[in-house]
Amino acid sequence: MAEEAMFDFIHMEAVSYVFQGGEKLAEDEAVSKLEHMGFATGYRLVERLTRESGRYKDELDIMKYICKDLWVTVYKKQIDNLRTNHQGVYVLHDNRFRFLSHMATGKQYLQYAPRYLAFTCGLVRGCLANLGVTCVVTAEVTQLPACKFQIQVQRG
Amino acid sequence: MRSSVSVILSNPPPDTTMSYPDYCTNPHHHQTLLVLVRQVGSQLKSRSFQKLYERISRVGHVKVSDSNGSQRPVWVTYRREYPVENNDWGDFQTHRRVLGIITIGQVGSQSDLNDICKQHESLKVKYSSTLYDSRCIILGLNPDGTIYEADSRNPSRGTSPEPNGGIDGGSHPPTINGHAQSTHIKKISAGSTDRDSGVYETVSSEDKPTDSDSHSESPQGMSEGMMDLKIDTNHVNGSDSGSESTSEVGCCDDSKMDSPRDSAVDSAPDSAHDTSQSSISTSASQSSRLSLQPPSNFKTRALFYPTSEHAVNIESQLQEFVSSLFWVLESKRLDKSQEKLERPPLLCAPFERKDFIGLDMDSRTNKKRCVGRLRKQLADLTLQAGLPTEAIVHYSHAADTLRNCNDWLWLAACFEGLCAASVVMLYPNLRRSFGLQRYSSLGVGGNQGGSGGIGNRSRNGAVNTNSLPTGLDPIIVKQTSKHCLSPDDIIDKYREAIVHYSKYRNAGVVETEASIKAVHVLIEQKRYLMAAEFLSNVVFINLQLSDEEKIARFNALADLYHQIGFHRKASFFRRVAAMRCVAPQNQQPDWGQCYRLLLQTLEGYKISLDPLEFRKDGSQGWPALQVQILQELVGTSRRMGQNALCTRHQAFLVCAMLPHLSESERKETANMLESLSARSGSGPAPLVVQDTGVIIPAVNFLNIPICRSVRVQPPAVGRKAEKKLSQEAEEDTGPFIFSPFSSLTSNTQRAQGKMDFDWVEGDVCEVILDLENPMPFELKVTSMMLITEGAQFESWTSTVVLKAERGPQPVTLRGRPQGAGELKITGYSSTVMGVSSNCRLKFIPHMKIPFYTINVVSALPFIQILTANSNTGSLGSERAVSEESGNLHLSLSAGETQECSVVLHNISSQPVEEISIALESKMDKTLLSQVFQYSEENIQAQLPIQPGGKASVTLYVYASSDFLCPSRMMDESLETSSLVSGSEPPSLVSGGPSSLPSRQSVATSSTRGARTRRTDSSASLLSSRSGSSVRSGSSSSTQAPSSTARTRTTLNTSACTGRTLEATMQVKYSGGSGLLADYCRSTQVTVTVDVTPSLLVTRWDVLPAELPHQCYVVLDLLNCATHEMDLHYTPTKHILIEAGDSCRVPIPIDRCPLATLTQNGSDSESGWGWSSVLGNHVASLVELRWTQGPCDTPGRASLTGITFPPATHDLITMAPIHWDVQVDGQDVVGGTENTGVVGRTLELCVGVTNTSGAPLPPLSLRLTAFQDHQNGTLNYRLDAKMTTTGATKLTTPQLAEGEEFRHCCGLVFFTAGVYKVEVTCSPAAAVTQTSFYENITPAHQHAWKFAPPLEITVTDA
Amino acid sequence: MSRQSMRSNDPKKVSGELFTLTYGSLVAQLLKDYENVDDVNRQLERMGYNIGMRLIEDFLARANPGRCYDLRDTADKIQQAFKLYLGVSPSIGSWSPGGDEFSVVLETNPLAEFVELPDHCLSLRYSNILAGVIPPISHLRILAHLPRERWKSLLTGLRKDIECSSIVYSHLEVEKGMFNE
Amino acid sequence: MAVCVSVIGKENSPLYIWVGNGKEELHLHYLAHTALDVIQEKVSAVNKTPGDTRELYLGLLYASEEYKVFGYTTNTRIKFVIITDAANTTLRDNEIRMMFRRLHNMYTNVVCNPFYVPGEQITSREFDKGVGALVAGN
Repeated sequence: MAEEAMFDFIHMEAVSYVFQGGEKLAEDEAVSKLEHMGFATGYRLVERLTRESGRYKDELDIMKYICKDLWVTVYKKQIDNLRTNHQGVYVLHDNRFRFLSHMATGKQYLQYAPRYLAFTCGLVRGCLANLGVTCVVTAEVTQLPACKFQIQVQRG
Repeated sequence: MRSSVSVILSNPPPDTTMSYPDYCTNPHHHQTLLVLVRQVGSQLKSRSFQKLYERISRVGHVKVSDSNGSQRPVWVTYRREYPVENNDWGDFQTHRRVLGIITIGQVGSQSDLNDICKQHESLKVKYSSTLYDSRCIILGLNPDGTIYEADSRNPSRGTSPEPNGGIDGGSHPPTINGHAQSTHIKKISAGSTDRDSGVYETVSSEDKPTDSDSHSESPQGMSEGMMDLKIDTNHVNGSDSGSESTSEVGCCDDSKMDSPRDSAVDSAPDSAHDTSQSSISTSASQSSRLSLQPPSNFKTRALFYPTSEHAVNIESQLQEFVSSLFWVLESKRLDKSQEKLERPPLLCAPFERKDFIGLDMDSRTNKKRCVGRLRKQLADLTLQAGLPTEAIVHYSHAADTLRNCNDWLWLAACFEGLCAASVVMLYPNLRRSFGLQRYSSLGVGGNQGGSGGIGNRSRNGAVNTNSLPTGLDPIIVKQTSKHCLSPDDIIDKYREAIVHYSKYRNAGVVETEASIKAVHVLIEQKRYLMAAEFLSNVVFINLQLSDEEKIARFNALADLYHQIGFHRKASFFRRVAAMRCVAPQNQQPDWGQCYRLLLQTLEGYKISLDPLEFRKDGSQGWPALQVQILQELVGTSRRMGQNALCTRHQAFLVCAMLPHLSESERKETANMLESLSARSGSGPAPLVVQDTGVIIPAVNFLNIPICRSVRVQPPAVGRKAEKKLSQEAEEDTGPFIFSPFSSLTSNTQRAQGKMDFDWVEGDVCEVILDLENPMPFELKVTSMMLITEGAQFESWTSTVVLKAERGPQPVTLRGRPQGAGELKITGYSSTVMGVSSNCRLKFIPHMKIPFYTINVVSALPFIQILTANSNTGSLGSERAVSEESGNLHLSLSAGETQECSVVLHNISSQPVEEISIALESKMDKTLLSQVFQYSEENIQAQLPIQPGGKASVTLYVYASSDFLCPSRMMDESLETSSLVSGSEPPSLVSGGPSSLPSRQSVATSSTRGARTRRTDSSASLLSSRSGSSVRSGSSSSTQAPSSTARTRTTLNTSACTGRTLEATMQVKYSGGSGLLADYCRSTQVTVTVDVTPSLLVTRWDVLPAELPHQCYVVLDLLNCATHEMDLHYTPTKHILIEAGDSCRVPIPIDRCPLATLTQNGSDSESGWGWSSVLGNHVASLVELRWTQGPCDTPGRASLTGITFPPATHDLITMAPIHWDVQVDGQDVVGGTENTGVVGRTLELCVGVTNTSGAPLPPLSLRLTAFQDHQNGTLNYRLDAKMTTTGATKLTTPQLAEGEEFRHCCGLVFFTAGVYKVEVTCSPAAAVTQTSFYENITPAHQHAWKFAPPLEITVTDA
Repeated sequence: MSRQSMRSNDPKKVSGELFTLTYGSLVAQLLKDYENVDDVNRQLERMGYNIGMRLIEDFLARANPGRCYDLRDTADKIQQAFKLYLGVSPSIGSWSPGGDEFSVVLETNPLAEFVELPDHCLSLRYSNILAGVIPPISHLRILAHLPRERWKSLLTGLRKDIECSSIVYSHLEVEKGMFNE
Repeated sequence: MAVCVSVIGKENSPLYIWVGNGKEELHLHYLAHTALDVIQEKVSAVNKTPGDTRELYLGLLYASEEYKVFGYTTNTRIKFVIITDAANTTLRDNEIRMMFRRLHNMYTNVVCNPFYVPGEQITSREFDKGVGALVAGN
């Protein structure tokens, strides 16, 4: 499916631009740039995607949407596992995360993994933000290409 | 839900309708007894009425145990006024009947009393159709009817009325009489109840002639009541015994009464008790007073109280009153329920009556109708009587009948009743919440924060999934489920009722109220959307209303909308109401009310009049509407004549709405603001709207202009205060203590807004703001000044004009710290468009730092430095040195000395008590001290420098320079070359005497040395003999060309083109309080000295002098100044040197004693070490002085740093030996002529004495004779011409210190002529390298000669 | 509950939009990073080039396109690639007489679908990345540039077509041109 | 057709307002503004009332004598309010629904413009044109 390829390419470009592109940036600054791009994308994307769907009745409903529809749209697969403590923390497991799949499995490139997660974190945060859920999204990789995203909803 | 709006809108309803909807109505009203409470008479203050009214309305619920002993709740609604028209609807809905009246009045005189009684009676008449009973509370009378004087009673009362009541009621008149009366009047009331009802009957009989018996009864009833009251008053005046009896009567009278009443009397006996014994105690005190008589026609139970405080038993009185009402009601209910009339009366709503005129009452439907209506009324009564369940049954039956005969109006009423009854059961707490909500909504009115209302609502809004509405507990549902409506049914029934009502254009009010009731229920059920529907229906209902009624209506709607959480809608109606107040067609516009209402709308439009608040949720709200509301506020407040408020609002409009205002709008709003503020300047203090406690917070123009950055300026360099540093620290910290680091540190320090420099008390300090003007016109900001905390600070206002829509423009605010300590700059105040505001940094958006802190150092003196060089001019011609750092520029010719005075002028108000001056320069210290000199003591002596005073430091500047031509270090070869040239024939020709002999010759070949010695000696003699300056001058002049030429060459090679000496004079000073805090200031003068070359020693040499202890230092001097110089090279001798000329001068000096050598030079290994020692020796002895230039500027030069090659050392140093030469026994001194004769022996004795400090090793002594041909050749071969007897070459033994060695020999000459003998001694070869020599001379051949060589002229015999 | 309706909208289109939006945020970021618009244009082209490099491999793998012998083939392949990756098929045209120059015209430019260029950076060549992509995918030293005025018109939303015109094809290297196995 | 079309942001402040006739403008503003109450209530009601009222289209919010006010809310808390002339009875509910759909699409396009900062006033020319067409009923 070729459009996906384009998305992957542009994402890679974004990553490489932020990291070795232009002026040398501090790692975290670079990550935050990526995250921001993701945010902007997610915010807009969700505006389009939820056009047709009905109103979501609550947070969990929204999370389900993220795991199913959004993930399918963006990564052509569903989130493999969603956990929540019902106090505003949701953990999304993706056993084979697309942006990591092209990286060699194993520990070798582990330290580069964050670069390929930042955008997605932003993407998720953007979607949720636009759906009225303000939150912090963090990602963590223990074993490539699996990774899990943690969503910490900010209440009040 | 409306059937046909248009119909109703089309033609206005007739006036027979009730015109006064009660917007506070509520389903529970159906269940209540309506009591009218009125203020009567002119005396009573509305305050005390209000107080009493509140007390009364607290008695809203009374429990009565009915005939069959079960408790009945009786509810009361108290109203202050109630239109009679509404009362007319009493048949339609019985809860609309006024059943009781309570009047409250104050009397000061009989007339008052009469007045009150009259009013009361007239009221009774007014409502007579429905009235059951009434009370009249009269203040200002003692129970006995005597006038109550506040002052006399005050003490006892002041102590505490109610304790009295508590401890023993007996001693308390009012209570007694209260009770005493109550007992009596209970009788009356008891008696009168049926009579009142009789009254009722009679009155009602007017429209219903069916009643018969009432007429007979009523008059005696009247009389009895009257009579009773008379008795009452009588006995109160008369003896108390009477009172007892009557009370007895009262009691027994009571006891006679029939069943339903005695329950009411239960309370009587106990009250009767205390009266009996208590009344005795009091009677005496009151006997004397005159008492007021109520008018004869006053047939009401009156309660006398001195003041409202005394009305302690009023609650019990009310209870009794209410229960009496209840009993009447109950009896009527029972009658109604029992009676079985075959021709039931037709009850009508007021407007119906005419419709039924001439209608056949016997028709089946009408019968039904009558029955139905009666049943319905019965239901009403039942509900009021506290039996909702029964009521429901009645209602439902009535409903059925009425539906059958299409009596829509009454059906609707029936449904309403049904709902009411159900509500009473389902939502008992609705009654309470109802009161509460109204309260909250009012509260919302008060503060636009609107805490109360929204609070409730939002909580209600929260998810509530249980199907039962709140306040409904299952048990009730079970037991009542039978007929009681379900929550949904209630609403449906209400809807239905409303639909029916809407068919009758006269039922508008009822419809309205029904809708409102429904709304209350819906609120209880949290079904706000539907509530909204009902409300919007209310809006449609068209009523003939006066303006203020309309206003009231919109207000009520607003409140209700508020309660259902539709704040925007609420505000909308609030605003409509507000506009109504001042509508053009309104005859007396009420701007005040309009304004208050507008204030209440703010919340709904998300406007908070506090700009800070507002900015927080600025994103919310609807700008277009917000702007309008604000403009209306402005307009209204202007019409109210509240200029301050008006200005404030306009200011807010400009400030808060700025982002949403177009350019033109900005212009006009601003203009308006200016014109307004011109009328009343608006300060930054919050305003309070009178008669609503609303506070309109200050508007501070944080965004006009926008402050982008604040830059606190450090003091000027010279004014900087420094911590006084310890000496060693002082070394490394230059004048710019902070400059290198501040840039680095400042960032971090700025972060917390802590400044890394100090301000000084009493100094002018500056802060620069970068201001941006968002307005499309030139903005004038007046009286701008800093706002500070902490240390005292006098900030000066300044006025600025900011260009239109221009990026940051710097504005400097100045001020002067008045005290030491920490100074916080928290913001600035400004006046823009006539509005003065305090702008706190912490409130300014995108301003990171809430405040800047600067440490203020206590006052320090400040000196200005003036310099003047005293040669050119005295202090008269001081020239001020620029404030921060003075500069003093001198240009001197080398060797010149100038003294310039540096004047320290204390231009501050603090005395200078401490000064330290330090010179700093790149030059090495010795040179520095050589060039600049000043006297520290002198300065210290001048302290302290008082304010305005001056102190001066004289700075001596010596243009030190290196007078020795840089080529002085010429190695031998160079030297020789130059010297060779020096001894060239031309020079000889050009005047032998002054020509310089080759030193080598001296050093190497003694013969040639001898020759030179003579010539040169002659030269020196010559010069010394006739030392006329002219001579030497001429000689120099003759020699000039060559020499100058030579010196030029040397000039070019050497860098003697002058130099610049620079040093800064660092003055640290302190004084006053600053000194104690040990701070100081430092200022500096930079002194630059351009040294122009003057004299230059191009070459130098040393020659032996005539006297053995002396030698000549011969210098080639070049005058490289631009003027002729008159050079003094010895105290006695001087010479003129043309500019650019050079000349050679011999300077006799004492030779360097060995002692100094051995002391200073001992350490030095090489000859050069020596040479420096010798150099110093020479330098110390030779000083060249001169005057030159137009004003004979003096100058001096020293030969410091001059050195001599080893070869010359022996000449400069003293010989270690002393010669003692004799020819034929006569001593030879330098230059004495000795004569001899050919063939005859001359005896020559040579004595050598060791004059050195140490024993001399063996020396080889040598006598050498020779002839000088005066042509540069010396002839040592004299074998043919002479011979010697005795040794001419021998070695002395070791000579002890001071020991002499003598040697004699004879000389025989063969031919006549001039002979010379050279006497030399040098260390014996064997011992050359003994330590001694090592000490005193480098390893080279020493030779000490007897100079000048002795000369013998031999003549022929 | 209309979850299904979500699915209903064409996944192809959606992921196309995803790409578009991502690209949008990227451009926005670039504009934030570089103050100079021309730098952005350059950077975009550079990125395009990199993408092209990756894309060509992918393209060869996916649609195994035949070898091409002259510029016309090249043009076809370019057309093919656009179709495959952007879901839009450009029309090739306006050949230069020398046959060494042609235009790729996109009727609809998926990149610029939603873009409305703010006035302060009208000189931005929003879709410049495409200009960057083409050279590498057509292994030719070709200079693809997008005429400024066209861009204005496109990006102010008047015309939704990109014109990647005047692909000047410097020297004949067709045999070692694109897509040779 | 419609006399007022307004797009209202997450924080209930207007992002875009089109008003048919100028003199009624402020009045229509008030209508749209007060409509928010109903919208809020309806949206929050979703959670309580059972049954599927989750459609984005909220239907008629309320009617005044001369106007009808319709509402629509997106999942992203953006509200659209369309006010029509009460006299205009020809307008079907479905047509209104379609208008909202179109409006929603146009809005999403605006948001998808990478240069549009969400929450700011909508100044897009495209959008203007779109609304023009919308209210013109074609």
